[in-house]
Formats: sequence, C-alpha cells, structure tokens
Amino acid sequence: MSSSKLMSASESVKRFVNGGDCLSVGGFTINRNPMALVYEVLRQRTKDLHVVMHSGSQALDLLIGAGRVSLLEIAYGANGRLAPTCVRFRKAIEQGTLKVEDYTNYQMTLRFMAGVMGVPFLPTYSSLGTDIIERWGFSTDMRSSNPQLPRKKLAVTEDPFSDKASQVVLVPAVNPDVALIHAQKAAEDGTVRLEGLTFADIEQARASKHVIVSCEELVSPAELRKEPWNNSIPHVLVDAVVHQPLGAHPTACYLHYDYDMEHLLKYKELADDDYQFENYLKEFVLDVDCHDDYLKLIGTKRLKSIKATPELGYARRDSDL
Amino acid sequence: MSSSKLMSASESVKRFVNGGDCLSVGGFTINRNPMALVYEVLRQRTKDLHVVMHSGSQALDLLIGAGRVSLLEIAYGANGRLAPTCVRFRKAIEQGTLKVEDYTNYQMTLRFMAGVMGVPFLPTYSSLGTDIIERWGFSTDMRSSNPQLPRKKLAVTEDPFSDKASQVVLVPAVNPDVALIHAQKAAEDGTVRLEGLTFADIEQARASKHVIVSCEELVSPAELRKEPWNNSIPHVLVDAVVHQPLGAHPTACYLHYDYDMEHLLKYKELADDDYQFENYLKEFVLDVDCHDDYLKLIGTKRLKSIKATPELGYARRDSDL
Amino acid sequence: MKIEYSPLEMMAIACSRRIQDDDIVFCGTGLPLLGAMTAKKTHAPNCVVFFETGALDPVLLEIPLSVADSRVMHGASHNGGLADAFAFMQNRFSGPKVLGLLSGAQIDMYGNLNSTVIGDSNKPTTRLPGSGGACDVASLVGRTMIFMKHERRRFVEHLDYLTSPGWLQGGTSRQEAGLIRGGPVAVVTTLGVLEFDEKTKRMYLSTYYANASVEETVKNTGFKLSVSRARQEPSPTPEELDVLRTAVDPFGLILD
Amino acid sequence: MKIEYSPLEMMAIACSRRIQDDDIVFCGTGLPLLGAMTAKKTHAPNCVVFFETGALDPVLLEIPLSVADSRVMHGASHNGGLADAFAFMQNRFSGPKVLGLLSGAQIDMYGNLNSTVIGDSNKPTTRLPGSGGACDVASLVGRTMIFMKHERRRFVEHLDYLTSPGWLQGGTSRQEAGLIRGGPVAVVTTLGVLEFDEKTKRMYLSTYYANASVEETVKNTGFKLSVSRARQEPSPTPEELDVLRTAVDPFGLILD
Repeated sequence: MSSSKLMSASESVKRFVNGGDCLSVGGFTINRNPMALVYEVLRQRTKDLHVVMHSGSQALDLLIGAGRVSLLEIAYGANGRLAPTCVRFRKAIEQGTLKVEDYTNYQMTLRFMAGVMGVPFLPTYSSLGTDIIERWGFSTDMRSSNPQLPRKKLAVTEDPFSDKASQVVLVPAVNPDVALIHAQKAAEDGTVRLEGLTFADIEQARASKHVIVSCEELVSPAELRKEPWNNSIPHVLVDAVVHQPLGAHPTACYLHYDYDMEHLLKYKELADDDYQFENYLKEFVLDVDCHDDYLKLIGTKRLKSIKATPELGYARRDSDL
Repeated sequence: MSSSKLMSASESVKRFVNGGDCLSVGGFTINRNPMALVYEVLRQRTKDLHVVMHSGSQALDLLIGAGRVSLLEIAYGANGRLAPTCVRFRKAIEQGTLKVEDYTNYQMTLRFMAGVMGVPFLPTYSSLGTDIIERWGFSTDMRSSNPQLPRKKLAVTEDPFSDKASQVVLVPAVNPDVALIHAQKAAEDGTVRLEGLTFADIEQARASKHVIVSCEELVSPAELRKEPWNNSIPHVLVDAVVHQPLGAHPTACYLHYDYDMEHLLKYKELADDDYQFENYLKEFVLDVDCHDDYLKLIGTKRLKSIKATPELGYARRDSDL
Repeated sequence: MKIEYSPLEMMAIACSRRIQDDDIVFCGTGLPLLGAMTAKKTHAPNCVVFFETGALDPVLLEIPLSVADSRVMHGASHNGGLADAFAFMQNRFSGPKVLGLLSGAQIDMYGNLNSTVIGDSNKPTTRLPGSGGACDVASLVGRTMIFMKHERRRFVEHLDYLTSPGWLQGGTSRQEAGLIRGGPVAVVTTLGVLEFDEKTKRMYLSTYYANASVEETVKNTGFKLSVSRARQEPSPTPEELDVLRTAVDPFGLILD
Repeated sequence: MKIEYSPLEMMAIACSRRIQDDDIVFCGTGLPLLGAMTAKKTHAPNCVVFFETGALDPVLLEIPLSVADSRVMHGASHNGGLADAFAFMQNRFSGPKVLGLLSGAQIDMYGNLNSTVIGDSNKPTTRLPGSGGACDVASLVGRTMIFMKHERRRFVEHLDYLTSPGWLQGGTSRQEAGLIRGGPVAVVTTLGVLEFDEKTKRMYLSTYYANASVEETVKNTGFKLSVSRARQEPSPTPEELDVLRTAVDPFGLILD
C-alpha cells in the first residue's frame, strides 16, 4: 500500500542532507553510530553542519576532523575507554575552529523529547548551581541570527505549583533537519525496530524533519507489523530506508557485531596527527565508493572476529584468547 | 537473587492500599482494567480514595458506585460505545456526591509523566482558550489542605525561549500512592511485560510509590530478562505480583480475551438502578471470596466465547454468527 | 433507479469524501471511523488511520467499539502509548498532517465543542464523559472535522462548558489564545455539511443532503446560520454505499 | 603472610565496602564498575547495577568498556533509553535509592567536579569529554561516590569549569540552589578515602591506605585538608582480592 522508501545510502544523503543542515546522529559512544550514512555525508562533501547529539563518538569525530561541522551542541565526546576524549573533537575545540555548546546527556535527551512533543521546553532540576547554566558557548548574536539555535542556552524559572520558592531549569527544544539512525531491522515502508539499547535514537528521529534509517536486516512490513508494540519508529516518520549490513562498523550493533576495538584504537592513534588523519579519511572514506567496498578494506577476518555470539549479542572476549 | 514478590490479590491490597490513598488504575475504557485487584479493594472496604486516571471505565465505575471515591481527577468516564458515559460516575457527579477535576487524556498522561520524571510540571499547548483551564473542580481551600492535590489545576505561562509572546499550559505532576496494573506477563521478581496497547500504564506505575501488578501469565525472570528492551517495568519498581488469569474480566486483555460485551451491557442496565447496582456489587464482588470464584459465576461458556483468536489477539466476531 | 440510504450512511460518506489521500486521520469510534475506513477503501488508499491509544495504520478487520478495543492495532506500523500518540499530534512535523475527527454534545457557531457537562459545571443536570483526548486533538492537529446530530439543543448560542477549542470567539482569536495551528474545517451533521467563513470563522451551511433542506437545517440550528453558499451534497454513489455496507460495517454494528 | 595488591585494586575494594545491599548503583565504566561488581559478589548481593544507557540489574559476564557497550544489558530486568534512565534518577521514589559513582579531571573541597575543560572555557588548553550524564547524576541521585587520582593538579582550590555539582559552596548552598537531594558522601582516591563534614560540607581525610600516609595525602591536595579524623583503611581481605581478580576482572582489562 505504502510505496517503498528503500534506496542507497548515496541517494538518501543526496535527497535529505543539505549543507548548513542541523543534523542529529544516533547511537552512543561505541555503539550503533550510523557510520555508513555518515561516511556518505563525508563523501558528498556536505559542509557547514550544525550537529546536535548527546554522547558523540566515531561518527562525530570524523565529521569534525573533516571540517564539516561549524556548530556543535553536545553532552559528551568520547569513545568509552578507547578514547577518553575524541581526538579531533578535542583538537578542533582547543584550536578554536569549532563552536561548542555544552549540555548534559539528560538535557540533550530532553531537548529531543521537547522536539518530539512539539513543546518549547522541558523542565529538569539537573545542573542547578553549575557552569552548564552559567557559561554559554554561543553568543546572543549568533543565536538571534540562526533560527535553529535556541534564544537562550537554558532558562531557570520558578515552579508555579510550589508554595515555597523552588527553581527549575527549562531546557529548549531542538528539531533537527535530519536524523541519521542505524537499526537492526527495518522494512521498505519505513517501519523500524531497534533491539537492545535504544539510547535517544527514537527521540532524535521523532524530533527531526527528515529521518534516514540504515539497517542490518531488511524485513517485510508484514513481519514487523505482527508486533507493532515492539516497533520503534512508525513508517510515516521515515523518509529513507537503506539496507546496509555492518553499517555501524567500527562501532557495535547488538545481536550482529561488536565494536572493532583494534580499528578504533588504531584510529585514535592516527587521529592525533593531522597528516595521518587526512590519510585515514581518504583511505577509509573519501576514496571508497560505498560501504561494501569499505568493508572489503576492513577484511573478512576482522569482521569475523567481531561477529556477535547469538545468545549474548556481542563477541565473547575469551573466544579470542 | 531478588526475593519473590508473588502474593495473592488479597494480600497485595492489604499490604499496599490504604484508606485515603491516591490510587491510579491502569487500562483504558474497555481494555485491561485491573479488575481482580479493584474487586479486592472493594472487598476490603477501603474508603475515601482519591482516584487519578485518564480514561476510566468499569473499574472506576464500581469504585464510585460503591461509594469509595471521594476525589477524582480524570479525563474521561465511558465504556466506549457500550456506555457513552459510565453510569455510576455520571450519577455521583449529578447528585453532588463526588468531587471531580476535569483534565484531558494528554494532560493526565503528562501529569503521570511529570511524576515519573520527578519534575513539578510538563508543558503543552492543549486546552488553551478552553474551560479545562478556566473551570476548577476543587477549591483553593481543598488544595491547600491536601498535599496530594496540586496547588493549581493548571498554570498558563510565557515561553521564555520565544521572541514573541507565546503562551503554554503547565500541567502539574501527580505521584499516586499506589498504581494497580494488569499485565499479560510478569515474573516473581517484579519484572513486567505488557503486550499490545500500553495506554499510560507504564507512566502510572513509574509515577507511583507502590505498584501492584496482576498478570495473565506468570513466567520466570530469566525468560523476561532474555529481551529486557521489551519489558515494560523494571523489577525494582514493583511491590507485588499477583498471578490472576482473566484478571481484567469483563474488560479485554490483548492476546488472551476480548471484553465481555454481554456482561458490560447488562451491567450498564443494572447500574442505572440503585438497588440493582447494590445487588450486582454484592453478587459479583462483595459476596465472592476471590477472583476465581467470580469467574465461576461468569461461567466457562461465556469465558470461552470471549477467548482470543491467537493471530488476532481478540475474539473474532463472525465466529459467533 | 433511486438508491435508498440512511442518514447515517450519508454522514459517513460525506466525511469520507472530505478525507484526502495524504491525511493521517485521527479516529474515534463510530461513524467518523466508518468515514475514514470508506475513504481508505475508495479514493484515499494511502490515508493513514490513527488512534489516540497509539495504533498507527492498522488493518481494521473488524470495527472497534472503543479506541482501546484490541481491534485498533492489528497489523499497525507502530503502537505507542498515549504519550506517544499525543506527542505525534503536537509535533511540528507530524501534527499538521493529522486530520482529527471529533464529536460532542453541544457545538457553537465557531465550532467549539462541549462533551463535559450540561448545566452548571459544579452541579450539572447531565454529566457527560469529559474531554478524553478530544480537547487535545482539537487543540493540536492540522485540521478537524466534527460529527453532530443536527438538533437545536445541540447547535447552541452558548456552550455550557467549552471542552474542545474550535475557532474560539472567531476571527483570529484561536491564534491569539496561543493555539499553534488547526481548527475545524467542516461539521458533518444528520442534515448537511457546515463550513467556516475564512475571515469571521463563523459556521455557514455548505451542503444539505438530498433528503434534507436548507429550511430544515436552519430550523434545527440554535444560532443564526448563513445559507447563501448552500448547495446540495451529491447522494452516495453505488460504489460508496457498497464499500460502506459490505467492506466497512458488514455486521451493521454502527449503521443499524 | 603479607598480601600484595595494587592501588587500583585498593580503590575498587574501598568503593565496594561503601556500597550497601539495598543500593541501586549507577555505574560508569572502569574502576567504579569493578567496585560495584565486587560488592555484588561479596557483601551486597542484592545491590542493583544500573547504567545511564538504561540497563537495570544486568548479569555482567564481561566488563563493558563504555556504558553503551552491548555487555551492559545481558540478563537485565529492563532496558529503557536515556530518557527512562535519567527519569529514574530524578524520580522522587527511585532517585533517593540510587548511589552514583562518578569521576572527573578536577575536584574542589566541596566535591564539585570538572570534566569539561582545563583553562578558559571559550579557549581551553585542554578539552575534556564534557558532562555526559555526570552532571545529571550528581544533581539528581540520593548520594554519590567519586573516584579520583590523588594529584595536586586535580584537587584544586577553584575548578576551571563546574560540570557536576557536589556541595557547591558548602553548608546549605546545595539545597539553596534548588537541588532536590543528594550530594557526594565519599571520594575514593589513589591514596585514601575523603568524606565531607556534616555541617560545612568541606572535604576531610577519612581513611588512608596502608601503602599511603596522611602526609602524602596532604601533599597531593591543592587545598587545605583536615586530617584529624583520619584512620587507616583496612587492607583488602583475601576474599575481596580473589573476587576482584578472578570473578570481576579476570582479563585485567581495567586492573592491568
């Protein structure tokens, strides 16, 4: 009944990601980064991106390293214990080439939730008394000239339902132009099912104007519609479905594969040097035609080593020993 | 590892429901009302209840009819097309024996969500310009003497993130003393899985101090913990698990049974007469020892007729014809 | 050959005709649902049916008797809870695409609805079920269509309680109250279809059914009704009636 | 017989001892997680491990290297998303039961933490990862325990950026700022364990490890440290060490 939204990564990025867009990237540190989609954004030379996310990692670091990000609203930039601070993220801020606004993970989640709910803000007590409230990364001028930025970073207000003076922090909504999500399962009609940890992916997708979903498994709409309460995103909210197995590599995808620790550790080392980072970017992204060719560079041996043990959803460590 | 929370309906109500409590009842009109638990509340003569829910129906109507509810905050009192307005609910308000505060379904949902999130309010644009904001059912005096009531029904405020004057409605949090929920599956450790429509049951449970869950199927914690992302309520939030098949009768429970249309239509007729209502209450609730005895009164023939067709989750209508 | 049909059938079909192929139709139960189901099975196969209980785009094999009926979710793309469903309507991207089908006990000339009480709200003569999700839908979605029995006591000058916002006091008052979008576009009654003047937002008679008349409509309306733009609503086509009777409500659960 | 152990092992065990059987322990990765896992396998079998990514009460068969590691969720009772996990911490019933384990690059005498920048926040010398969920946890849960390398440059008079609230300016300033509960109860360092004065909320030395000394602690603290209440932390027991080495981190992923 619904027409197919199935297309290639290249086509999906061409149609729905534009220079200057406010982009939200799914996943969390070393898990389910939509790498195939982000590699494609890099290949298509999309510039001047405004990135909004909570805990960014590999996808974010490449976008920053390639100079594609001009504004960043974020809570965390690290690769778990594999990179306590993401390297190109750190360098760009230290060198002053990237403007960043610091929130907390809950606040970024609430910003997406407010976007989902269509309300201007959501309240929390988190960060009262801290520099998260006091220090702003973006000036008032920047804010008033960019409609995608909230007028204020945060606002502290009185609770009108309390008898005694009681303060609460209001966190502004964000509605990205496009969200990139990598899922375990999707159908060509746009129905999406995430399995395992969902992070804030559902909120990021529902808050965004356009949603591109890459998936490990392409299944029939009928199969997903057998248990609609276990689906994560309804078909009407999804613009493009990209079937891309191993689409989150080198980050993990529960039930399918683990993070590629070797690759991430090597990246961390290379990223520390500008020249070597450029080479990495060329070799693994820019000079590669598509994600399947990228996976050939990684090699079947490595990919086999990170394959998930079915009953655990990740690759058993002792099996390597 | 965790000790068992399994107990009888009688024991669970004895331990966690007290006179004067703020009680939240799960389900929605003709679906998944926690009838076995509510029948037990009725049997234990718990009085002076303050009930908070969104779309109440059979469970609510019996509590009101039995004179156990003194305060009600609600959005809707009807049994779908089987009773366009719940009969005892309507009578109690018309006769002035029940104080009621009217919200909308979304507002009640937001009130539970705010309770879940531990914030004093959540915003919405819903109801601007209407009597939902203008007319209050509870006086300021009532509010200031009862800590379970919000100081104000609703508050309209300016959006601090907007350049132009822009109003938004703040809906106050509610944290009930106890939530009664009927689920398809639960484990003795307190882990709960709802299947199909979830309404606001999860929010009602998570907002409440105590949670009693009755379930169709008692399964092992290990079984539910195989797919933790499909579970609805974590074990730590649940105080009591009651194994009660057909525990939502005469309302429906997806995958198990349909609503009992005959019983509900008969009830609607009886409820219109005070004397007949009293008889109904005695016959089906007060003079009955437990839910299994109640089910004997309903009879196996009727129960068989509402048994769900497995692939649909409800009882096919044409199969009766 | 003259085709026989009931007023209820005419209402469902008048509703069906006003549903567009790209609409996401928020449905309650009863007649409005029949209208949406008929649209989907005739000229608007891509319209998506959606319930406040969270089911989106289900296959409605049987007619649900409540929005909480398990029948609302078979084959749906997604079932969230209430929080999800209402957020979908308030959301700035999905909300404007939603057409909400509503009804009420009383309606005024600006399409405001009462489904809470008749009489004094603190001591009502008749208590009604309350807003449920009606006020939310009327507040939040892109446009609404309202179903009413066309009776003088229902089409009133002043509502006893304003449960669900229409155009409020008319003109630009809806926007001024802070409502972000929406408003009623049509009222489908037992006699005809009413619409709202673009500027004043006052109700006027747009069409009357072949079995009714302009005069009957005016007589059954409790406020002054402009009829200068009224024309006759085309009678149901054989196809419309056939779909409605055999594919939508074969057991006559709503129509009988 | 003298038992050999490393400072990291001592820290994990000092943490473990301070976890109670009815705690819901919010964990990051690394040492704090080892502390929680050790507690669960020794004196606090009923404590529940909980991650900001939503996994509650998992069976940790292998050590996760990030809170987003798929290893955090095996056998959990529930996995919500971030929204769920943080709501659980802010919730008035569940929040007070949560013990949050945190760390940072800098700490001041009131237990406030910096994990954002070193230097000027608009042009930092060193950019750190940022709050992540740390500020949320420090703001919302019942009590927190902090892990620090005990170095003078980390125990500072003034933070370069106050990311996560401890006792703010001490005394009752935390409540006055509007924070609804919580605050740090202990700082587990490479040299000992610091606690906070009940009234002033200033940090003082509570215990020092057998391999360290009061003097070493003072020397490595960038603000004046009260040591009058200091006593020696008991060395790890053979059971504690055995559990930590063989059942918690058998591959030495964190300890080596």
